[in-house]
Amino acid sequence: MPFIPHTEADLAAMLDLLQVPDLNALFDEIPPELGENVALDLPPALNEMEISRLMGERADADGRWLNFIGAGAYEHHIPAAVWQIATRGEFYSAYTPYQAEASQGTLQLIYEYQSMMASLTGMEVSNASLYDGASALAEAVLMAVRASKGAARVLIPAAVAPAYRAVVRTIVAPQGIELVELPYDPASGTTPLPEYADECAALVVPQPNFFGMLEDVDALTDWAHARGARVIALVNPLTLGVLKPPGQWGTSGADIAAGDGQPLGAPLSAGGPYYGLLTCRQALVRQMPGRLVGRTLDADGSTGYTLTLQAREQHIRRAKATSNICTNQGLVVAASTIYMSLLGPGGLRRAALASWQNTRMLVERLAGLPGVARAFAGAGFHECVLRLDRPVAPVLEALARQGILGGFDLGRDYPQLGHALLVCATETKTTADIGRYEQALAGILSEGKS
Amino acid sequence: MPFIPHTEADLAAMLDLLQVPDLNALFDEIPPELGENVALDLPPALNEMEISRLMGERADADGRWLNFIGAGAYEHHIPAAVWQIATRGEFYSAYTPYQAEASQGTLQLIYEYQSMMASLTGMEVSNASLYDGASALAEAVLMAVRASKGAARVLIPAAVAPAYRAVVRTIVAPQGIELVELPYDPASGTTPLPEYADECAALVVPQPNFFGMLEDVDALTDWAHARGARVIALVNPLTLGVLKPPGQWGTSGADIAAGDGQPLGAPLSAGGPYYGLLTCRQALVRQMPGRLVGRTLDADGSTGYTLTLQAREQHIRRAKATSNICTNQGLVVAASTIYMSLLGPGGLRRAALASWQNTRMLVERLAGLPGVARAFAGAGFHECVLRLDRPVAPVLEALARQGILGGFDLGRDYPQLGHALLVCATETKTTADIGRYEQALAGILSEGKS
Amino acid sequence: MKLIFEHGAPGRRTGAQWPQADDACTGLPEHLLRSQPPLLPEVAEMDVVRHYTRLSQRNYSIDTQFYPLGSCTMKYNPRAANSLAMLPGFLTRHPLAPASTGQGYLATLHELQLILAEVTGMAGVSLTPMAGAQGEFAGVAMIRAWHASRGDQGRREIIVPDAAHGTNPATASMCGYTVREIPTDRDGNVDLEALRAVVGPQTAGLMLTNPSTLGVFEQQIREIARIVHTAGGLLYYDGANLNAILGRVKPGDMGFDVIHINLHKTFATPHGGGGPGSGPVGVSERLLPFLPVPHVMRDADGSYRLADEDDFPHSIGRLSAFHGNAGVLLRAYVYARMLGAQGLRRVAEYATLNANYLMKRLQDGGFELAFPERRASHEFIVSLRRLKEETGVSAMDFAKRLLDYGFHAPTTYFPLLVPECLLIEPTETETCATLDAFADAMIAVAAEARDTPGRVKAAPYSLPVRRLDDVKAAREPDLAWRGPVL
Amino acid sequence: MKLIFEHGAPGRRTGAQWPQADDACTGLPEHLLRSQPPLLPEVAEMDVVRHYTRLSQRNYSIDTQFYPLGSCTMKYNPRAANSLAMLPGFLTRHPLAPASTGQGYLATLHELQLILAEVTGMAGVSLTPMAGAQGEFAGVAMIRAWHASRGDQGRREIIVPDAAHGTNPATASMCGYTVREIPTDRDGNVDLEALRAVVGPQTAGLMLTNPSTLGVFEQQIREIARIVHTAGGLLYYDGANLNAILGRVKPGDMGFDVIHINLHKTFATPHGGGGPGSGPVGVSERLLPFLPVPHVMRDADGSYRLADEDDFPHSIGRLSAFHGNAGVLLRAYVYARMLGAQGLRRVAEYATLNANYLMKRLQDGGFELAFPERRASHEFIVSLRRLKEETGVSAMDFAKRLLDYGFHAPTTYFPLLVPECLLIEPTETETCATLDAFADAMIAVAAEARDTPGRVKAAPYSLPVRRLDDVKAAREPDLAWRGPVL
Ligand SMILES: Cc1ncc(COP(=O)(O)O)c(C=O)c1O
Ligand SMILES: Cc1ncc(COP(=O)(O)O)c(C=O)c1O
Repeated sequence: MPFIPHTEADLAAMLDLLQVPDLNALFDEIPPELGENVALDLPPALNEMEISRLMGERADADGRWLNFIGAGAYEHHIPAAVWQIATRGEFYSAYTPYQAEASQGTLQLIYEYQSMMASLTGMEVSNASLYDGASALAEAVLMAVRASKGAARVLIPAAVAPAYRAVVRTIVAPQGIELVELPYDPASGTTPLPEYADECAALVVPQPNFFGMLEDVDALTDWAHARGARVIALVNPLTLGVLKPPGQWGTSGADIAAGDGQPLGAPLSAGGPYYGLLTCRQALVRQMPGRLVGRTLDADGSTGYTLTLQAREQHIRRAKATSNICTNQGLVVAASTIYMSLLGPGGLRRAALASWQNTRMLVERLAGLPGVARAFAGAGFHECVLRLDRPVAPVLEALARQGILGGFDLGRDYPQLGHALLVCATETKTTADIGRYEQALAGILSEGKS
Repeated sequence: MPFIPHTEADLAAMLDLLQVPDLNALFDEIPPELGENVALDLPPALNEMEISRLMGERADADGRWLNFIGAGAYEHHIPAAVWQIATRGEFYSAYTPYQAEASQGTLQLIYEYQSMMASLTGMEVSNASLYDGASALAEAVLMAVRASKGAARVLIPAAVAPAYRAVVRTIVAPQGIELVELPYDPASGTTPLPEYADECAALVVPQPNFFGMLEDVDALTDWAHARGARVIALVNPLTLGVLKPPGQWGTSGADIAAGDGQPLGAPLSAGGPYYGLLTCRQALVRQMPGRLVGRTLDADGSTGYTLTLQAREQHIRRAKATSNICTNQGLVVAASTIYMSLLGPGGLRRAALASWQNTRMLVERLAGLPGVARAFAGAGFHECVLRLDRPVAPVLEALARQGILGGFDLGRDYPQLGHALLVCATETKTTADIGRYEQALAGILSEGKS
Repeated sequence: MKLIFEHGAPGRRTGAQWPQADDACTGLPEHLLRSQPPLLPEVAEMDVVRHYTRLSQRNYSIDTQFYPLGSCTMKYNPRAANSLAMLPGFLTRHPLAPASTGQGYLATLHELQLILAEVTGMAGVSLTPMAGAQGEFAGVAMIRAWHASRGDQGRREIIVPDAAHGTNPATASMCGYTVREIPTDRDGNVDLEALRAVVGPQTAGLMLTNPSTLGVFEQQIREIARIVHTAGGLLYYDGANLNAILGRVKPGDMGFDVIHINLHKTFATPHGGGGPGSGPVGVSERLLPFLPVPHVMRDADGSYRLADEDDFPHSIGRLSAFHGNAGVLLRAYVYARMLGAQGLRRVAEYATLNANYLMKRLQDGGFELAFPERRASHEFIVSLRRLKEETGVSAMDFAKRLLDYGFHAPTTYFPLLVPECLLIEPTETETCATLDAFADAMIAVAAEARDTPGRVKAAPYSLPVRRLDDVKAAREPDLAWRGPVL
Repeated sequence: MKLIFEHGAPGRRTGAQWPQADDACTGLPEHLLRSQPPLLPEVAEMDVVRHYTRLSQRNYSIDTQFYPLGSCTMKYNPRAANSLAMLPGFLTRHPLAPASTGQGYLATLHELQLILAEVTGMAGVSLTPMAGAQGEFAGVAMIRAWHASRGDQGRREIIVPDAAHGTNPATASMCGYTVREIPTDRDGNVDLEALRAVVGPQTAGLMLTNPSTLGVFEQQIREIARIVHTAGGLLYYDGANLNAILGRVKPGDMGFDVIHINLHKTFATPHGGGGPGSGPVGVSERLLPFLPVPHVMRDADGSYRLADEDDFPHSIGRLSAFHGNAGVLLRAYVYARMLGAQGLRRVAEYATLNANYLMKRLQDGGFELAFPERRASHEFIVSLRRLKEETGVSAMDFAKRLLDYGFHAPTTYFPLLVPECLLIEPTETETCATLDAFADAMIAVAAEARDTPGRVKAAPYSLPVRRLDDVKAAREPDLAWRGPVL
């Protein structure tokens, strides 16, 4: 019996103590019409060897690709130590640290995470994670609206990732919050100061934005604050090794920062598990969703760590909680904390710069090909929109036949951009990789011509 | 500086305490003619990301194969828990447990290993491992000769793996020990009772032998004992889930058992690290090479474990030690102990039986093809010699082109066997895998004909 | 223990981890750059390995201790699931890579959808919710969308029993509903009269778990379903307690319209010290169009792809940037396949056996059960109300003292309606010997509470820290290290 | 802690690990079968995971503690080396698979051979020895083979300094030689007079490590080489101390003919609680034909293969069934490549810096150095002779008490010629702060020894067990569990 330790003798002794004849008797409170004819029609059970072979074959079949897609999930090098330590049984198989004294490992780690993330974003408080970047942005919107006395309306640029906007819509719609989309400037690919006069609770400011372009975060922040709106920064935390942290945007800094922690140690893994980062100013801490760990003292006066300010959470406040979130993305946070510790400020800066430099090289090389041009002028980070002289999908397919994932086709989400392709090169790409892409693309484009 | 934690400030402070100007000064006792012009001509350093890519590409390039080679290294399923736990830092990065109180984890584990291996082989004492099966056999030979008052001569069947015989030769030759090769019976592939009258210290008895055939261990053991020679059993420990343990061979049991622990949890890994198992009767314990862990009490009367009987070893006895071995194969033993615990007596029996049954199926199917026949009659275990109607090498090459490693070519080591091929199918092979081999071979053999 | 930051020194670095890059930012606008480095640790690789290895040893976990935390299903997490989910082919897959490059992965997810639908008796499943609470959100949002699709706009209430998990009312609120709480009767069942009294044309639905968080099976479930359905509401199943009924009853058969499942409980994916989880939602036929996207579709040619809003225009939409916690889903699939139909049914049987056995042992040992007349499902409740009155030792004190005995404590103070309660869930993966040892420890602590209550109240003694000051933590929140005190 | 066996019960099993097989043995001769199952544990998977996870926590290790064990080079083992050596492509490779299917693997080994040859200044390297001692065996066997090849049969002695590691004399014996021990002079150098006295036509060679195990560099090494070579002997280098001179001196330049290297020391592969290690041997030009097989050859077409006796008919032969501890070699390669020339040289520099710094700190703290006038190499010796005389506290007591301070103890009672010695090797991967903390602990224990010697003599107190009774262990050997006592 996989994973069930009972022997025949155990079973007999246990039934005996319970004075029941068999296991069925333990289910005698279930109405017979519900329990009697249940059968599960499932594929046959496999032992570990068999499932290993099956999964190994499936994983192999999916192959290895030279990947230039970013668009919200980034291929970075993850030091080997990260997951070797994060998957240690004591982290992997522990529950949420409700019994603090028996969970100091997880708790101190989260406290360290909160410290790192707060400093990285330049804010005072970080929670212990939310599900992912998109849902973290949604929670940030809810938080800003709760904190605001005025209109339940939030401005969100079209230069925020479409999937993020979709998630925000799903999550905030039932509470009647209005989302106003702000256009981007077709020349620069960035968000101009809004021409919007009505009251609103918050403005979302992405940095870099979905096109990889750098927004004028200072001006946008000051614009919003001048109108009594809060500023929600949406950031890629890896870029904060180089870019100005939200806490320092404009005159007084953003109020809330959200983003996806994936670039900091989580593998691409087909989209998850990643984690949502959420930080804010001290003043907003009671509006914060999710768990918080605090440092305190024990009965002997020694330092220890514990979950705190739980009165915001569903298990205490129930219908009035700041969010329904309970389980978060703890293990990924553990990995990410180890990642940040390994890279340190200098390594993180290097990872960001290398990604930026590689993307610059990629864009220079590709945009040098006939039929390819940059879509936007101005400064970007490690993604960039290219405009092709023909539909993107067939080009991507042709690249895939050469083992290259050439980028993300923007056609569906931004039809007005024409044949637009979002490309990304992180520090994992070598000059040779970029050359390979360039050559493949050159070949495809010239073929199409003849 | 990879793996060196010193900052500039650390360096300065440390040099300051030492009152030297620089690091070079610390090497001022080295004669200048030796130290001054040293330069290392090495390939450029790679960071972790770069070496990961390089190694990943090399590992991938070597590909995946459907493997039917055994011949001393066997592809068995290794439960995922085995190496996840064995590579925990506390096992992985500890030294030999010289400070017993700080090494109870490793020590108790070895004690458990010794208990398991002793019982599996039916002997009273197991050491904590030697390097591999071949060198363990060599140590067993040395041990038997040391324990014997008579001739430094040992009988070793030709049905022992050629590589094992070669290693024994290398290791025992400098001590002037004579190895006498015993022939195998060309019909049965097993070792007949020796027609050998001279005094000798020991007889090696392989079970199963290199051809996968089952020797008549009882008769061989009694024959040797009747002549005052000791019996060294050479076993595949996995088969001992089913086969009679050496301790019960013949009237009084073998005296020493050796073998390779690889089948019990070590991956093929291109040949190592595996480990050599060595067990013996109580009476021979002081001749035993390698480490031994004993159970004892601590100052409070609690149970604990410690290295013991070290007076046999090189660090105490120096030139008079039972062997020069120091470092052994500890981590593989840890993995193996976890493996044996996971399988238990029942699982080990099943693994052995499944391997045997699969090999039987393979042999039936292949020997059913025209041009293929079994080389030997009689009972075998999970390897078998087939005789082909043509040279083996080109057939193996043709199989490899179809992704199949078809077995081990015996031509070089046993030319007298003709076109002989040693095949093996463990529990990892499915009926479909065996069918794939059969079809491929059928195709190759019929092609060759036309 | 020191913080990781405190192991650092300015300029210390992990040479092998620094990518090669030009350190200059020429080309980036100066005013958008960081002026001060973030406060990350400056340590060497070994410091990191040593620090977090040692930290990990300061945890209780399933891999080291019995962890009978009620409502959490702390069972063994098969190690194979971890290694198989972390095969390079899965880990390196970009979520936006074309479906054609991920047929192995998508086939796995599709099969998991079918397995979960079969196990729950539902018509369709979406794997995208990233935890139980997000599954609940998806479920209640679908209830809302269904009513809206019928033009039925007046339904503004969700009914929730008082024993419900906090995420249930919190979710209802997030979905814009008013929560109506209804009481539990003496036997742990829903108070039908109370239900009848609150149900009506304003009722959008009822959220329930069965067996309830009180550890007993709600026998009138069909009647409850009838009442809610008759009033036009839908029935939501909180799947946290599926471990109790796997293969023995299907929520679909009980009349539920929507269900979420916590894979990180019933399907043995690890809790990871707080996540990640996964909370797939299943629905009956009529709610299929509203399922969150994406989910995996098998096309006529046998190929798999992710279906989105284009395929399901009535979907409640997306819940995550990509497609949920893929790595958790792979682990659950491995688990489900290793058990098969018979194995899954055994889970419920032995989880129930273990709970009833431990309950009986504790009852015999003098503990007061919350529902002594009922069978335990996979969990049960002990109330220390009497002990507290007699000795002053609270459920919290009791829990802390158990830690000294090498056991993680049961869930305390949940469900809220049972005073001084311990909610105990042993799961099917523990041996009878472990249950006996735990029962003995419980009995020993109870004796201590009578003999030396002060000793219990000041517990624990043998953990890395003594009892922590929660009040101080909340009153003077210290939520981040802000650099060395100079 | 219980033994794993004691968690078991007859008939308990790990369902997921049992291969499908017919349980009958029809077809196998009855008299060759086992009549009773072996005494292996009958436990569930979780029991195994829990037991060994908890056992692991009862170890000190590099990943958890400072481990200044002299002559052992306990430095950080990069985690990347572990994951890269365990890539499926390497793990699943059968050792007898054709070379054409393993060019990636063989190229790696070939490069490692070149790296080691370059670092040691030798002409060729074989990677096959499975630990240092086997490397020694190979080396001495080659010395023997070389003399034999010249018809020089009378050389029956190997000279070994008294400070040598036990494997040196043991190896010489295994190779059929008589061992001649020579003393060390007051400064830790070989006593040249004594050497001259024993050297002669019967001398096959001298085994030496430089820096010696006394932690000092043998300055007269060229003279020693001259003496031995002139007498017709060869010079063997025990590479255990290579960490001290990597990139700063090459043994080949010192005049050594043969060398073994402990990859599990200098090249940071893990010790694994006692192995596996790897002890490649390097030789000068004239010994090339004798190298053990197999080693990796690069053919003219650029392809790699394993060379064997056919290529090297004068080889001393095989030392392992296949080609040594391949997985360890991969780890060493990863390490060497991550460091490069500059990084390897830094290893020696900072290992030496750390040793000298710690030596000075201890000297300043009142400890008696074995060689106060000498530079430390990567390690150094403190003698507690005086402390023992004054307080009765022995080096062993001292070591045990250090464990209570959270440090692994230095090597005790080796080299044998320094009374009550502690051989201390901090390695380059430890911070100055750790060295300071260790020095403070040493000083504190010394103070304790003076103030409360009884407390030190009964240490340790805070480990999983108190001081163990070694005498009982040896007098009444209990080497295996033999089943439950009925
Ligand atoms: C009964 C019940 N419902 C819902 C949840 C919420 O699940 P999650 O924590 O995955 O969001 C839990 C988990 O604690 C639970 O026990
Ligand atoms: C100086 C010296 N020589 C030789 C050896 C033997 O190496 P191994 O343990 O790998 O056999 C050691 C290791 O302990 C050593 O320190």
